[in-house]
Amino acid sequence: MRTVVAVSERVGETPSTVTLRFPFDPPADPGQFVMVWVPGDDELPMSLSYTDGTSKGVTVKAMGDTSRRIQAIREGDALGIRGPYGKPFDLAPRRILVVGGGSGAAVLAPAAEKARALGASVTVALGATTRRELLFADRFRSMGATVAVATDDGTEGDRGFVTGVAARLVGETPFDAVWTCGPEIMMRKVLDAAAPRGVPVTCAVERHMKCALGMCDACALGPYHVCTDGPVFSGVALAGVPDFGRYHRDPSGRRVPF
Amino acid sequence: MRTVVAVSERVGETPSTVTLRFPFDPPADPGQFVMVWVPGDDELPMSLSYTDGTSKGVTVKAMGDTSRRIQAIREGDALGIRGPYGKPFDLAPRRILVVGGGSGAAVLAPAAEKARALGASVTVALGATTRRELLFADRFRSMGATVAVATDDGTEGDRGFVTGVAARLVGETPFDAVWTCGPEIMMRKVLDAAAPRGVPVTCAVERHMKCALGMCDACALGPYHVCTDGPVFSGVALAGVPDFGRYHRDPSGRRVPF
Amino acid sequence: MADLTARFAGLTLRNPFLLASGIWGESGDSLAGAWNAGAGAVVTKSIGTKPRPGYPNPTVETYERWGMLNAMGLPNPGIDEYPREVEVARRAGATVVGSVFGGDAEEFAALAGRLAETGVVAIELNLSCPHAEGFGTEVGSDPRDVEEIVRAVVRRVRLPVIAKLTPNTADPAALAAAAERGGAAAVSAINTLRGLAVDVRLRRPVLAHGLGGLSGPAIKPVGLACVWQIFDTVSIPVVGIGGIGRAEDALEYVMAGARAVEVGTAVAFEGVGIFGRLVRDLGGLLDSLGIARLEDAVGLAHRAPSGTMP
Amino acid sequence: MADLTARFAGLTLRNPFLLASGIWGESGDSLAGAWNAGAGAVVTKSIGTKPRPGYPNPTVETYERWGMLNAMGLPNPGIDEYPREVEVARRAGATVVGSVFGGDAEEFAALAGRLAETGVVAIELNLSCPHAEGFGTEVGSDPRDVEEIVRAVVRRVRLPVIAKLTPNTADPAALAAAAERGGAAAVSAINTLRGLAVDVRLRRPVLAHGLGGLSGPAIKPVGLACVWQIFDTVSIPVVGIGGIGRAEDALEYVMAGARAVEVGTAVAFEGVGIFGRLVRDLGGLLDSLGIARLEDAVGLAHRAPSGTMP
Ligand SMILES: Cc1cc2nc3c(=O)[nH]c(=O)nc-3n(C[C@H](O)[C@H](O)[C@H](O)COP(=O)(O)OP(=O)(O)OC[C@H]3O[C@@H](n4cnc5c(N)ncnc54)[C@H](O)[C@@H]3O)c2cc1C
Ligand SMILES: Cc1cc2nc3c(=O)[nH]c(=O)nc-3n(C[C@H](O)[C@H](O)[C@H](O)COP(=O)(O)OP(=O)(O)OC[C@H]3O[C@@H](n4cnc5c(N)ncnc54)[C@H](O)[C@@H]3O)c2cc1C
Ligand SMILES: Cc1cc2nc3c(=O)[nH]c(=O)nc-3n(C[C@H](O)[C@H](O)[C@H](O)COP(=O)(O)O)c2cc1C
Ligand SMILES: Cc1cc2nc3c(=O)[nH]c(=O)nc-3n(C[C@H](O)[C@H](O)[C@H](O)COP(=O)(O)O)c2cc1C
Ligand code: FES
Ligand code: FES
Repeated sequence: MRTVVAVSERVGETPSTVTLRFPFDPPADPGQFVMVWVPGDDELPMSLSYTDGTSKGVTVKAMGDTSRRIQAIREGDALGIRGPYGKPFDLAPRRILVVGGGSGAAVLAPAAEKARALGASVTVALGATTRRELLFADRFRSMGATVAVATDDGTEGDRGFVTGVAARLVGETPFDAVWTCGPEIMMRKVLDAAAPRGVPVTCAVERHMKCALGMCDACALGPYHVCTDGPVFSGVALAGVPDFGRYHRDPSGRRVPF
Repeated sequence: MRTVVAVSERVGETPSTVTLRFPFDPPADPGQFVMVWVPGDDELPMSLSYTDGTSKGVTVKAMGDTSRRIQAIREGDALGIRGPYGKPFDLAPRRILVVGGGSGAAVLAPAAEKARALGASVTVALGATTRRELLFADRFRSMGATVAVATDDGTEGDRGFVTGVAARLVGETPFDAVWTCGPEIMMRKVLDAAAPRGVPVTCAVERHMKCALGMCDACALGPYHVCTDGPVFSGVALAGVPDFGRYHRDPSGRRVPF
Repeated sequence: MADLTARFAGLTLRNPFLLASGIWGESGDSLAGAWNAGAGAVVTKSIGTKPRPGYPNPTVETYERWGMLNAMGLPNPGIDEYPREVEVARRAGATVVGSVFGGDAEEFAALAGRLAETGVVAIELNLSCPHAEGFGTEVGSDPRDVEEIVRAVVRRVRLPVIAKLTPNTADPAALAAAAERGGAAAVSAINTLRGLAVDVRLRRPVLAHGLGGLSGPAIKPVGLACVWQIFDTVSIPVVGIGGIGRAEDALEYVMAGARAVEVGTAVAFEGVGIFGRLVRDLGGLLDSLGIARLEDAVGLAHRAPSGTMP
Repeated sequence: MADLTARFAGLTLRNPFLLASGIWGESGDSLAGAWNAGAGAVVTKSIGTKPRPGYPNPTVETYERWGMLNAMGLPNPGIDEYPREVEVARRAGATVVGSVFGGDAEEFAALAGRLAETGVVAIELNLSCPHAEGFGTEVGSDPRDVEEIVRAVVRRVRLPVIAKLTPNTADPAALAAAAERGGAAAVSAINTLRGLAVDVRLRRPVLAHGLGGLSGPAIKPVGLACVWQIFDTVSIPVVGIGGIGRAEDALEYVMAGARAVEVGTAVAFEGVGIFGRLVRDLGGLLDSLGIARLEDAVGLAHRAPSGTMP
């Protein structure tokens, strides 16, 4: 089901990230994504950063042409939206470590919010290039999560990668689950850090997407299609996929190393 | 919805008439019809002579090629059935005169049965060429209706047309409704007889049918389509249709006098 | 409310919704009924030289609400009888477009000439029925035939001639271009798509004729593609047909290039009241989109800028 | 249970349900997945000479459960990369049919030659994509081109060659006859129907490419008609494609003349588990009809007696 929506609210989250809110009725769960059509441009998969009620939202980081163009969208502008698609997070765990890098916090924030509302305790390891690019740090804090930060330039929290913070937290505190979204190499590292402790990891994976219907094979990842079998995968499933963290496929279907 | 059924029962009603029963789930009301496809042959509109439950039935008089062929159908043979189509009888009236000629009793019997079950009193004027061709006389009697008969050859009841019997009954007894089905010229006469008494008449009309969906115009009768606006019409509606009782249309759509 | 007037081929219609040929068009009363229900004009059943009973039943198969297959076989009372029906429709005030089918240019021209005398406002040529031997697509698939037939009819009648084209072709725009060369005032597209249904229990085709024509929502994308390609190729106006049952469908056709549309199968699915609803809904839709006149929307999708917000 | 073995063009498949080209066929793991789910064979994505990213998104539009429009634009990793994927599928035990597309006979032959070395059991020629400039229908609409391309490929490879035909034509049987003359071991039909969708709010075509191809239940009647006409015309076997999602659909195709079928869009609507279900359901359906071997049903609807009870 494709609908055309008018953007109801535009919020600059960080210098390179904006949230667009829009009226969209279909129910959605954290972890699911929509295909966002920027008319005249492209259509991209975007996780719902706001999943509740009829005012949904996506949070977009400027990367290439289209995501940059999305930055320029104003309130009232029209977008095509179809979805929601994909498998959501399992919200059962009680003690959750959330590890987000880059725009990864976009999908993790609503999941953490819902888990908190269900009574879970949430610890967040949040990474960004620099302090001002930390996404949803305040949103995580205001839901009552403990937030630990790493920035590449050390402007806030640890200097370096968020994977270091995550490894430390997993060592210190007992968790029932680790949820992570970000660059795939980062997620692979989180997997590796959590595995020896026996903490189950859940990853929200990104792949090039076209149909989002489990048909065109663009998002193939080993035996899975990220659009329908994911984007939220258990670390166990991904451990059996040699390409995870190593290769993705370009729009022609060629395997390309990360 | 078209389904293929196996004929479960074949009952010879009169020398020229058989009833075929078959399993058919869709609910139906007396007055409605189905399209009966005799594979390899033709598909004809047939009123449901049994409308209740899952075992429906049609009662077919040998006329031309296809209806003759239907006579030869055996139990177990396959038929295509689609429907039910059309508007049913209004079962509200309390004192009903039923006037049936030829195969007309096929649609009148289930309607009378239902009306009886709802507490109406039913009088039947039944006509046929000869005694043995009287259709459903016993069925009418066993539902508790009063049955008056006319045969062309006088082998039972009045000699002559059933319209004479009907005119007499309308004159003698107060009725809330007259229901009639049979040759159109007969129905026109019934209309004319009942009109001066102010008794509302309902006619079940036959026209050449193809789509049964109110599309192809084969069954056009003035401003109506018999397949969707009928086959059950109020006499008031038909009184405004000059063609009723005078012209029908052949399969090419030409107007042909009766 | 937005102005829904449809102007093309010298005609001015009160709204863009025409009753499609072959639906409700065999009798004058039915044509009048569709007109009274709100159609912008009504197209007659395709009329031939002689009365034709059409094929035996079964003549239709339906697919839920998204499609219908038919092989009526061009039943019609023939040109000697049919003027009476047009007369009935015209007395009711209907704007009537006459449809004809023939086996060659001369037959088309003769039929058009006869029908032109009945007061119809235009002649639509059925060059596109997919299941009648010797007619329809058999004479409407080759651009040369289309051009010749259209030319013969244009020479014979003073009325605007609309060539109704088939989608059963590699290149619908080439057929439209041929119609334009022949002098057509407009083209209409599409007729039905050649189709078949088999009953696996009875082990035979469902339709008595075997092959039939697919209509209804299922063919809307195909009709839109034809109109899109034709609009890009010819300069005569296009009438869009195929799967129209909602105001949005009609506006899709208009934005793809159509100046009016015809409605067929949806009349069976919804009843003739659909015309009134379509008119109301299209008015409301245009209002909500800020489009003052339907005409302003013609071909709009061809002019969509890329890389900018609408 | 009834014997579902499909034999044609020298192949023997465990069941008649092939994964259609372009669905799940870009990666070897996905081909293996469809095989493991129960497909009788899997057809690769159509492979070209060079890597192609395909068209920008949006590339698909869906119509409830009855149709889908796509303009992927033949994305594929190119013939240099793709053998790796076939290898992955073959290691999983899959019976793989290789699909190729090219701009002329020589390109088709070269691609087929390369793909033939990977262990595929047959080569399907995509002569029928309706929305790729210079490929597909543009080279597959003229019987002479079809014959020439097929002949060139047949000369180059020892494998059975299957010509996949377009429904966007006046005469599908003529294309099949051309393929037969060129030496094809079989034909498959149909590819998608040319289609378009317009978004009336955004005033533009939905697909980035504009025109696309319609697939799914909506096109089943059209596919059946093509198979029916082809079966009447050629003596090489036919593989039926288009809108198959239920065992009944497949049996319709078989009775219309197909020896096997391909399943595409239904995989998106139901998931790959559809293959297992189709196999079970078809077995049950044949049993209930008293048909012992699927092969016995091939073309049955052409032999239906008229005027008798079945
Ligand atoms: C399930 C899922 C959820 C996502 N959620 C978010 C989110 O919440 N916020 C966010 O900012 N980004 C998200 N992305 C990434 C987003 O879809 C784009 O990849 C990113 O915005 C860059 O697009 P671009 O066209 O600007 O970049 P380009 O210059 O086109 O390319 C930059 C990168 O983006 C990738 N890309 C381009 N098109 C697509 C596509 N159709 N599908 C996937 N990747 C593509 C390219 O492969 C390349 O690696 C998500 C991706 C997926 C698969
Ligand atoms: C709503 C409706 C209900 C009917 N119910 C019954 C019924 O319960 N029992 C019964 O015996 N008959 C019924 N008929 C009549 C029946 O459909 C046939 O007309 C009749 O059986 C003769 O068909 P034939 O093909 O044998 O005759 P033919 O030799 O083909 O023709 C004899 C007559 O039947 C008419 N006829 C043929 N085909 C059709 C058709 N497709 N639609 C309508 N008339 C046709 C011809 O116009 C002709 O007047 C009904 C008709 C209609 C319209
Ligand atoms: C039952 C039926 C009969 C038709 N008869 C004709 C006809 O006589 N002449 C003609 O040009 N088109 C005929 N058509 C085609 C329609 O006019 C129209 O082109 C086609 O059905 C597509 O439109 P739709 O999807 O709105 O039905 C017929 C269609 C149907 C369904
Ligand atoms: C997303 C998509 C991609 C396709 N890609 C190809 C292709 O690369 N080569 C090809 O021959 N057919 C391709 N097709 C056509 C299908 O193989 C099939 O012929 C068509 O979709 C009809 O079958 P269906 O209704 O079962 O989908 C594609 C179809 C779809 C929907
Ligand atoms: S995006 Fe097409 S299969 Fe996932
Ligand atoms: S039978 Fe076709 S309109 Fe009534």
